[in-house]
Amino acid sequence: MNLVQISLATGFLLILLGLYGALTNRDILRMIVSFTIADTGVNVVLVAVGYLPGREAPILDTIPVAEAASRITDPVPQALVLTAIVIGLGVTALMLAYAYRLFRARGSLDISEFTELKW
Amino acid sequence: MTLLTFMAALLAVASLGAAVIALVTRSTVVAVLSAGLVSLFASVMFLLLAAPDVAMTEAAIGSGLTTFLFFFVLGRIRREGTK
Amino acid sequence: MNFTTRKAIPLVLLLLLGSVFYALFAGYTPDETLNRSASYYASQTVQDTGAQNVVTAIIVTYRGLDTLGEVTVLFLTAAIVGLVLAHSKAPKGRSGSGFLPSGELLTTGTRMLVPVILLFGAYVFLNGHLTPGGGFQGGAIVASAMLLMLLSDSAERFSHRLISRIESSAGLTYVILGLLGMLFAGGFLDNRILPLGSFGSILSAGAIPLIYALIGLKVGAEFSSILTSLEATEDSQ
Amino acid sequence: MVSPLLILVAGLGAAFLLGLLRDTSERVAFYVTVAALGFMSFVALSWTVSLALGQVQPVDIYTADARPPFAINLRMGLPEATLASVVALIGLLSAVFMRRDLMRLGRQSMAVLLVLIMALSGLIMTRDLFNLFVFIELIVIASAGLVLLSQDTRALGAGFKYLIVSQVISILLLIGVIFTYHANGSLNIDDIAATPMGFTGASLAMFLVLIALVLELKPFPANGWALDIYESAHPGFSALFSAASGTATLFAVLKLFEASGPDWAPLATGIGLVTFVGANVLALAQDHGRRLLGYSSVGQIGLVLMVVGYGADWGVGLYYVAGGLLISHAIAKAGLFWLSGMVKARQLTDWAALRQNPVLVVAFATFIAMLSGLPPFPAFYAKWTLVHAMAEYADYPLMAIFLIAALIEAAVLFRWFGMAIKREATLPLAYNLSHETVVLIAMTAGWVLSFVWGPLSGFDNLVTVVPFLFALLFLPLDILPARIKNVIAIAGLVVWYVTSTGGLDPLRMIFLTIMVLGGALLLLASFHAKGRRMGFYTPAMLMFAGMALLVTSTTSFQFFAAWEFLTVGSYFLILRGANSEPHALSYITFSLGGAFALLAGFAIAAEGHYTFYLEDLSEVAPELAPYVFVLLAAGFLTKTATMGLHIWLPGAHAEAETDVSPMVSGILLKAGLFGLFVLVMEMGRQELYGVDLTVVLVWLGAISAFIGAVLAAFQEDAKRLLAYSSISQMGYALFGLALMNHLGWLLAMMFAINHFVYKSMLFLAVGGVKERTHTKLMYKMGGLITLMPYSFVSVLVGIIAMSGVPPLSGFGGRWIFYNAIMTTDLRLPMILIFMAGPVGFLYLFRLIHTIFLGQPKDELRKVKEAPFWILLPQMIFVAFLIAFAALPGMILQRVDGYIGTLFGDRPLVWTGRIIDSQYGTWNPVAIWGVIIAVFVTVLLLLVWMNHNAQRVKQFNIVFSAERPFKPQTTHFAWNFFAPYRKAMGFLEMPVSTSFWTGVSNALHGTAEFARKFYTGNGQTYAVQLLLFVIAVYLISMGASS
Repeated sequence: MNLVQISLATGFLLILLGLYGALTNRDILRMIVSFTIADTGVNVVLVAVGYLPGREAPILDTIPVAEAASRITDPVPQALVLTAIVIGLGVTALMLAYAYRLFRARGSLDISEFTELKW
Repeated sequence: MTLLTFMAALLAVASLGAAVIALVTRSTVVAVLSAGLVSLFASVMFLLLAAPDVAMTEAAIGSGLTTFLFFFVLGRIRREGTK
Repeated sequence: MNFTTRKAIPLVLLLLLGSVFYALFAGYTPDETLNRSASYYASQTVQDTGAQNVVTAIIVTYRGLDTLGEVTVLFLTAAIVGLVLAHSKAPKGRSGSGFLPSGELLTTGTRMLVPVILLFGAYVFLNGHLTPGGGFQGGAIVASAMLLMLLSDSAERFSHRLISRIESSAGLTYVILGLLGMLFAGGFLDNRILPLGSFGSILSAGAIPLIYALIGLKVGAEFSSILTSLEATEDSQ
Repeated sequence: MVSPLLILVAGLGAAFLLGLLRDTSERVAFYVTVAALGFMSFVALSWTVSLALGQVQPVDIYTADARPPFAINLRMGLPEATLASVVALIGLLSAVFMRRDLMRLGRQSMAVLLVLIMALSGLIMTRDLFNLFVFIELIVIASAGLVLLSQDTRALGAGFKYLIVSQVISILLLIGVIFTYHANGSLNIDDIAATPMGFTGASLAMFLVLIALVLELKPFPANGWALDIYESAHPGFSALFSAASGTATLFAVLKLFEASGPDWAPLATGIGLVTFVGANVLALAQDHGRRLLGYSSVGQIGLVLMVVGYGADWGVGLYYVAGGLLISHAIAKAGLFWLSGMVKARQLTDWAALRQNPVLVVAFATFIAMLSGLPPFPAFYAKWTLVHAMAEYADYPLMAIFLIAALIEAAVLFRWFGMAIKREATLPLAYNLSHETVVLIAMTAGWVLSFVWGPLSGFDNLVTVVPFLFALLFLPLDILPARIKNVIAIAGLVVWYVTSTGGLDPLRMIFLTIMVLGGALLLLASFHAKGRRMGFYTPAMLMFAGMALLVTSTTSFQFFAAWEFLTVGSYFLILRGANSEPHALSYITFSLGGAFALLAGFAIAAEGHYTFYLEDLSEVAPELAPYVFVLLAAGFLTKTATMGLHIWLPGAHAEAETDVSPMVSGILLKAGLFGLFVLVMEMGRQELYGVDLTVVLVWLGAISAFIGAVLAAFQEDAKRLLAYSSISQMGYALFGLALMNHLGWLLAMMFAINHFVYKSMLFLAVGGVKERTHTKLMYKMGGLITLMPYSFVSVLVGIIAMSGVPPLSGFGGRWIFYNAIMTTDLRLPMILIFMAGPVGFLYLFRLIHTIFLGQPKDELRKVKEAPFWILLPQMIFVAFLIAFAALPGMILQRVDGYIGTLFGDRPLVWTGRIIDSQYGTWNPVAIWGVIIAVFVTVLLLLVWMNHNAQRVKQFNIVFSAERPFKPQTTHFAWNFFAPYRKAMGFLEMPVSTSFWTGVSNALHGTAEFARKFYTGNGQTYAVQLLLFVIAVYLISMGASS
C-alpha cells in the first residue's frame, strides 16, 4: 500500500461508514453528522485521485515555471475539492436549518416520525 | 515503508476510528466532535497529498465552521427541548 | 440496540456499493505524468494569469464559473437559512450558544482578537494567488471573528443588515468584474482586465487578488450570516 | 445578439442586487425579480428565434479566454436556447403566480427563485462535467429553499427527504466525475465522447455519473421523495420543479448519454421504460390531485428518458421527438400545477370547482390532451415516430409495453377529467385573475407549440386542418345561443360535404354522406336545446371533423390523426350525459386502446417508412401482414363494439344526451365499419397459424349479431336496448364484410346505410319520449300511441325497416343477406346469424309494445308529443326509408358496380328497378304494390270489425289483462321476455364484462399494493435509491458480460 492507495481506501471507507450511519441512524442530527463524514470521504478520494506520487504542491513560488510540468501534482482535483467542500458546508447548513424547523414542528428529531406524506 | 506512507496509514486509522466513534456513540455532541476530528485528520492527509489549499479549507470549513454550526443548532434544540 | 433488518439491509447494500468502490480502487493507477488539462495549467498558468498558485488560478479564472456558482451556493444557503429561521424565532430566553460562559475575559479577549483575526483573514485571501489559501479560507477566518463575537455576546455590533450589504455588494461586484472580462478581455471572468503585474508580487495576476478579495468578503459575510441565523436570538433580524 | 451568458449574469446579478434592498421593500424586490426573469426569457427567446430561423449559428461561449477543456465553456444551440426559454418563461410565470407568497417571505425567497432559474439555465448550457455538478447542487439547494414557500407544514419533511437523497446522489456523482476526469484528463463533456475508454474503471465512473444524473430525474421506484414534494409544495414551485427542473435535468442527462456513446443507451431506455410503466400504474390508485400530477411527471420524464436511450442514434430526429415530449410536458405540467393552485381542496373530485370557469376547463382539457399525446399536440407526433421506430427495429415487446403504459396514463388522466366534469366540488374555486392569466398563457403556449411543431413533423400540420379549426371556432363562439351555433355547425358540415366530395370512390362517398351530411341532419334535432349549451359544439364538430378527415385520408398518418380526433370529440360528447362518467371513461379507454392497436398495426405495416399510404396495405410483407391485420382489425372492432370489446357501448350510448345518442350510434360506429372496409379491401384474406382471419371475423360477426340481439331483448332501458341492438347490427355488417365476396360487401354497405337511418331514428324517437316522460325504463311507459303519434310512426317504420319485413329497406338488406350467406360454406356461423333475425324481432316488438301500446300510466297521461325539432329529422328519415325501399337502386347500384370492379363479378343483375341474383328476384316496386294492397285490405277489415269492439275502462281488470301499476314487477312489461330468459339467459352471463373488470381490478390492486412501497420515511427512500443503483449496476453488468 502506498500513499495514494491508503488515501483512496480511507476515502472510500469513510464514504461507506458515513452512508451507513446516515441510513441507519434515526436521529436527524446524527444523519447529518454521518453525511459530513461521507462528504469528507469524498473529498479525500478526490484529492487522492489527483495526486501524482512524489510530486509537490501546485504552487510555483519555489518551483521554476519551466519545471512545473514535471514537478507539480495535478491541480484540477484540488480546485474541485475546494468547491466541493464549500458546497458541502452549504448543504450541511441547510439540512441543519431544516432539522431545527422539523424539531420545532414536531418536537422530535426522529426521521421516522415525518412520514405523513406517503404512497 | 516510507515515513509518508506510515503517516498516511496512521492518519487513515485515526480518521476511520473517529468516524466509527461518531457512528456508535450515543452522545450527539461526541459524534459532532468526532466528525470534526475526521475532517481534521483528513486535512492533514491533504497536506501529505500535496494539497495545502485543500488542507486549509478543510480545516477551516470542514472541521471548524461545520462543527460550530452543529453546536449552534444543537444548542437551540436543547434550549427549546427542555422547556 | 439489537441488530434488525432496518440495519441489515443498508449493510448489505453498502457492501455491494463497497464492491463497486473496490472495482474503482483496484482499477486505479496513478498517472505518471500530468494529463492534458493539468499539463496545460502547469505550463500556461503563469503566462495566462500571472498567478503563482495554480490552484488559485484555476479557481478564479479557468473554472471561475464554478466558483461563482460556489459562492452562490453559500449565498443561497445564507438566504434560505435566514428564511427558515426568520419564521421560527427562538422563544424568549438567554441568547448565546450556551456552551461558553461569556465572561469579562472572553469579551475583552474578543475585542482584542477580532481585528487581528480580520486582518489575518484579509492577508489570506489577498495572498491567494501567491501562497496556499484564498477567498474561501480567508472568508472562513473572517467568519471565525464573527463566531467569537457571537460567543461573547457582542454580535450586535455587526448587524445582519451590514452583513447582507457586504455580501450583496461583493457578489454584485464579482459578477460585474466577470462581465468586464467579457468586454475588455478574452471572456467572462478573464482576469486580464487588470495588468498582470510582476510575477510573484502581491499586486500581480491581474484581477485575481481583487476577485479573491471579493470572494473572501462574500464568503466571510455568508458564513457569518449563516452562523448568526443559526445562533440567532429573538432580537436579531 | 446579446451573449447567452447574460442569462446567468442577469439571474445572479439580480439575486445579489436584492440583498441591497431594504427588508421592507418587497414590492420593489418583486419587480426586480420579474424584470430579471423577463430579461432572461427575452435573451433565451431571441436566441431561439434567431437560431431557428438560421440567422445565427450555434455558439460556444468560452470563459476566461481559454479553450475547453481548460476552461469552462457553455453552448448555445437550438435545443439549449429552446429549453432555456422554456425554463425562463416558466420561472417568470411561476414568479407571477407565487407573488403573494414570495412577498410574504421577502426578498430572500425571490433571490432563491432567481438563482434556481439561473442554475437551470446553466445546467442546460454548460459543457463541463463538474460545472454540471455545481449547477445541480445549486438547484438542489434552491429547490429545498423554495419548498419552504408552502404553508403546508408537511413540506418541511418532504424538503428534508429531498436533501437526504440529494446528498447520496451528489456523493455518487462526485466519485463518478473524478474518475471520469482521471480517465479522460478532461472535464469537458465533449472530450468524454472523443476519448476512448482507456482505463478499466472508466466505464464504472461513467456509470456512476450517468446513474446519479438519472436519479435526479426521479426514476421509478427510487422517487418517493419527489412525490412527497409534489404533494406538499407550493403549486407554483411544483410547476417549476416538475416542468423547469425536469426539463433542464433531462437535457443534462441527454448531453451525457450523447457523450458516453451508444453502449449506455439501453440503460436510459430500460430505466425510462420502467419508470413510465411504474409511475402510470401506480397513478391509478391516486385520488390526491397534486400527487397524481407528481406520478404523471415522473412517468412523462421516464418516457422522455426512454426516448433518449432508444433514439440515441436518430440525430436530429431525437431532438424532435424528445423535445416535443419534453416541452409539451413542461407546458402541460406547469399549467396543471398552476391550475391546482386555484383548486382549494386536494381530492381529484374537487377539480370540479373548475367548472365555475369554462375557460379553465378548456385549459384543463388542453393540458390533459397534451400529456396523453392526442393530436394536434407535439406528443402525438412523438408517439407516432416512436412507435414507428420501434416497429422498424422490430422491438415489438417494447412497443407493446409502451403502448399499454400510455393507455394506462390516458385512462388515469381521463378518469380525472371525467371527475372534474361530472362531480361536485367541496370548495369553490380560489379565483385569482393573475393566476388565471398565467394558466391561460400556458394553454396558449401549448397551442402555439403545436402550431410550430406540426410543420416540422414532415406530416400535415394538424393545427391548421380546416375541419379541426372549424371545431375550435366554437370555443370562442360558445357565448352565442345554441341555435345560432347550430346553424353555423350545420352550414359548416354541408359546405364541407359539398367541397370535399370530388374524386371519392362510391364507398367513401357513401360514408362521407352518412358521416357529414347525416351529421348535419341529426344536428337539426339540436335546435331543440335551449340556452347556450356550452361545451357541446366543439366536441361535436371535433367528432365530425375526425370523421370527415377519416374518409378522405390517404395516408396512415392522416387516418390515425382523424381517428384520434373523432375519438376525443365523441368522448367529450358522451361525457355530457347525465350519468355518463364511468361509461365515458370506459369508452375513451377502449377507444384509445383500439387506436393504439391501429397505431401499432400501421407502424408494423410501414416497416420504417413514416409516410405510409393506405393503399399500400395490400403490399405489406407476407410475414408481417397477418399481424398487421390482427392489430388493425382489433382497433376497428373496438370501435364497432364487437362482442368481447363491447362493454363500453351500452352505457356510452344509452346515457348520452337525446341528440348525442344517434350521433354516436348512427354515425360514429360507421367509422369502425369504414376502417374494416378499408382493411379487408386492401389486405384481403390473411392467415395466422393456419387460421383464416376472415373466418374469425365471420364468427365474431355472427356471435355479435346473435348475442347482441339476445341481450337487447332483455333490457329494461329503452336506450340500452337500442345500444345492444347496435352491437347486433354491427355484427351483421362485420359478418357480411368478412364473407369476402361481392354480396357480403354489398350487405355490409346496406347495413351501414340502414343502420344509420333507423338507429338514428329510433334513438331520436326514444329520446323524444324520454324528454317527455323523463324515464328510459320501458315498464314505466305504455299506451303512448295516442299521445305521441309521430314518435310512434317513426318507431314503427324504424322497426319494420330493421326487422327486415317487406317493404322497407330492411327487407332489401335481408334479401341481399340471404343471397350472401347462401354463397358461403361456413354453415355454423350462418345458422347463428340466421337465428339472430327472430331474436331481433323480439326486442323490436318489446320496444314498440311496451312504449306505445298497452295501457297508459297515470303520471304519463298528460305528456305531449315529442318536441318538433326532435321529430323533424325522424320524419325526414321516414321519408327516406320509404323512398329507399322503393328505389334501392339509387345508391346500391353504384356501390354494386364499384364492388364489382374489385371482385370482377356481377352476381346481381339490374334491369330497370328489378334486381336478379342466382337465388331469386327482388322487385321493390312490385313488393311495394303487394304490401300496400295487403295493408289496405287488412286495414279495411279492421275498420269494419271495429264497430263490434267493446269499450272498457282501463282499470277493468277483466278486460285490460294487467294489474294497474304497482308493484312494477308484476307489470307485463317488466322482464318482458322472462320465458326466453329461462332458455337463453346463460347468454347474458357477463363474460367479457367480468374479464375487463378483472383486468381493471388487477391493475388497481397492483397499484394499491405497490404504492405502499413509498413509506414516507426519508431514510427508506435513501435506501431504495441505493438499492436502485445497485440493482441497475448488477443488471447492466449482467447485460454487458
